[in-house]
Amino acid sequence: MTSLLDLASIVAIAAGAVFYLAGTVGLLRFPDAYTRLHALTKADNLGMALVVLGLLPQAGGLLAALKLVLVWLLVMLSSAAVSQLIARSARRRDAVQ
Amino acid sequence: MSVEMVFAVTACALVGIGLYGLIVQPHPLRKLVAFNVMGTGVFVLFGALARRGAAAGMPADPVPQALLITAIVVAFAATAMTVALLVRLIESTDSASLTSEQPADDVGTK
Amino acid sequence: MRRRWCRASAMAEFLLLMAAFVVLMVALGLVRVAIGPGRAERMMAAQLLGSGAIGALLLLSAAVGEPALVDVALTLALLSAFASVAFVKFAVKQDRQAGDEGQAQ
Amino acid sequence: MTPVVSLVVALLLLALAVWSVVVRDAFLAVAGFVAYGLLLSLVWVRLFGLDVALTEAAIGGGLTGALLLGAVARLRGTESKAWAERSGIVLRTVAKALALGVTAVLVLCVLALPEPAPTLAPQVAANMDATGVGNPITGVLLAFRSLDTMLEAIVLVIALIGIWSLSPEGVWGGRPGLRHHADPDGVLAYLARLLPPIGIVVGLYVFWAGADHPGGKFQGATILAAMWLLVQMAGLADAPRTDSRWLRAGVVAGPLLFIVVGLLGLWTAGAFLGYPPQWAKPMIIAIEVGLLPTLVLVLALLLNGVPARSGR
Repeated sequence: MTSLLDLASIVAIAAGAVFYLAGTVGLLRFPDAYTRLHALTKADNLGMALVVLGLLPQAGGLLAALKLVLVWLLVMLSSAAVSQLIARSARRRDAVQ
Repeated sequence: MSVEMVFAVTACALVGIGLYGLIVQPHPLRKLVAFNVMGTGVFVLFGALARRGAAAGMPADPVPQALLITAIVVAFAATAMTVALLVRLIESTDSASLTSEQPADDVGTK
Repeated sequence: MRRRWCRASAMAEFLLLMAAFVVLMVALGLVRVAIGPGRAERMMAAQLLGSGAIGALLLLSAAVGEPALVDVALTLALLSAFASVAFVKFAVKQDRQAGDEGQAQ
Repeated sequence: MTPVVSLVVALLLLALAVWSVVVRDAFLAVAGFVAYGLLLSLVWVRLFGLDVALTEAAIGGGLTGALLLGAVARLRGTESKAWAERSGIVLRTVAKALALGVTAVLVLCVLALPEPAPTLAPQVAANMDATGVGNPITGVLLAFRSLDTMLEAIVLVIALIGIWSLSPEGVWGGRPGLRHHADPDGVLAYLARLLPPIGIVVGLYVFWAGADHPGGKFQGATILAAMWLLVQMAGLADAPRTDSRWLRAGVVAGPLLFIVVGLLGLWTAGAFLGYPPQWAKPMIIAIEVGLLPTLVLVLALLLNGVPARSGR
């Protein structure tokens, strides 16, 4: 049972790491601010979500697990809001030019 | 090499980097950033020494660690004070120059 | 906590490796800040850094069996949101300032 | 495996330090420094300073970043002039040599450190029971070295008075900085409405956890101050008038309480800031609770800066 949970953790965390990788590659290779933002939010949301998912079985108890989920929700909330702000400021700059 | 020695040597280099920036960067804000890099170098060195003092079941000597917390907060206060001085300098002279040859006739007229 | 230390040292190694990987990815992402070209890229970097550091802290927390690290991640989640907002606010302000320099009147 | 993580972090730290010192654009330098601050909290984790990591994450990554970014935003035009005054090749070479020399001497000192390392941990461990708190850092901050903590709180207040004294003619006691404007139905206002309630709970939790686990008043106060500043940045609330009575009372209340408790110690335990054994924990908690609102106010006001509007 434990080893099965550990395996699930490893798969989820490795998948999360792939999304971090994808976010970085996208940030480096994509042509403009909007597509780069798209890549970045994958690292933020999915990468972090999978890492948190993988860590849930490793957490000591229900309270620790809830705290992990809270961290993820906070990151989701702020990253969603800040991405919008960034996109808006990029669009304003493009409109001026 | 142990972890604390890696960071102790890193800290020494940080002090050097900060010192270099403090000397060569002319803009006061850049000097402030460089000074902060230097300060954090000292902090990290202190933290590495605290880690060396692990004893009595504690992973590190708590006395230097407590002083580090104090130091970080005081460094923030000093940085805030410096930024305020700098902003006023720019508002009243329209320049951030620290050289004494600059004509400073309009200081304090605002 | 002690139980986990002896049980899963292979797991701990894996988690540490992943933490190092995430930090490395963030470091590579920072290259984008260096080349720019716009302010948008720089603001994105602030966000990438925040989420990278939080992810690394969560992984480290499980790796060394130190639940208090989650509190550090929680603090960072709140403060990096704050710093990102400051980034965006001030970058926009700096852009706008090219035209008008009327300050603090 | 473990040294690899540390090595990655150390190299990245050095790279960011060099970047924020030598890069030409001030905004980029400050951005690098914010990244550097975030990374430092990982360094503290590797050095087993969780309390320090919390403080660094809150202050180094958050507040200092916002402070310096705010400063950069006001510097337009002075940057290029200053760059023209840049030191010549000779001075730069001398500075490089000096920096290398200082680093080398420090490294030699580090390598020559005594074995075993001197430590106060056994003394702290032996006397922790007397304080009634479980977190040794809190014990040091509020019992063994409480004079430092008291003077620190006073230094914060003095720095605030220093900043206020820079206010231009006629606006002493006014509101600091510009009023922030934002779309009241926009994303920023939404974030500033949603995040602070969570942030306040987390801030109080970190503060309260400090008695027995990593955390404490500085870290909690920073989170609370950041939430207040977020509300200000979203334009939902204005920065406070610096001549308001309650504000000034709040700023001095914490240090004043600390001094009163210290004088009480003179009477009950025979030394300034001494605690009678059975009263140690209640007195420590009283100081912590009294200091928290002051720290929130002072940290936020330090970031707000010089009064600039008469506020009427």
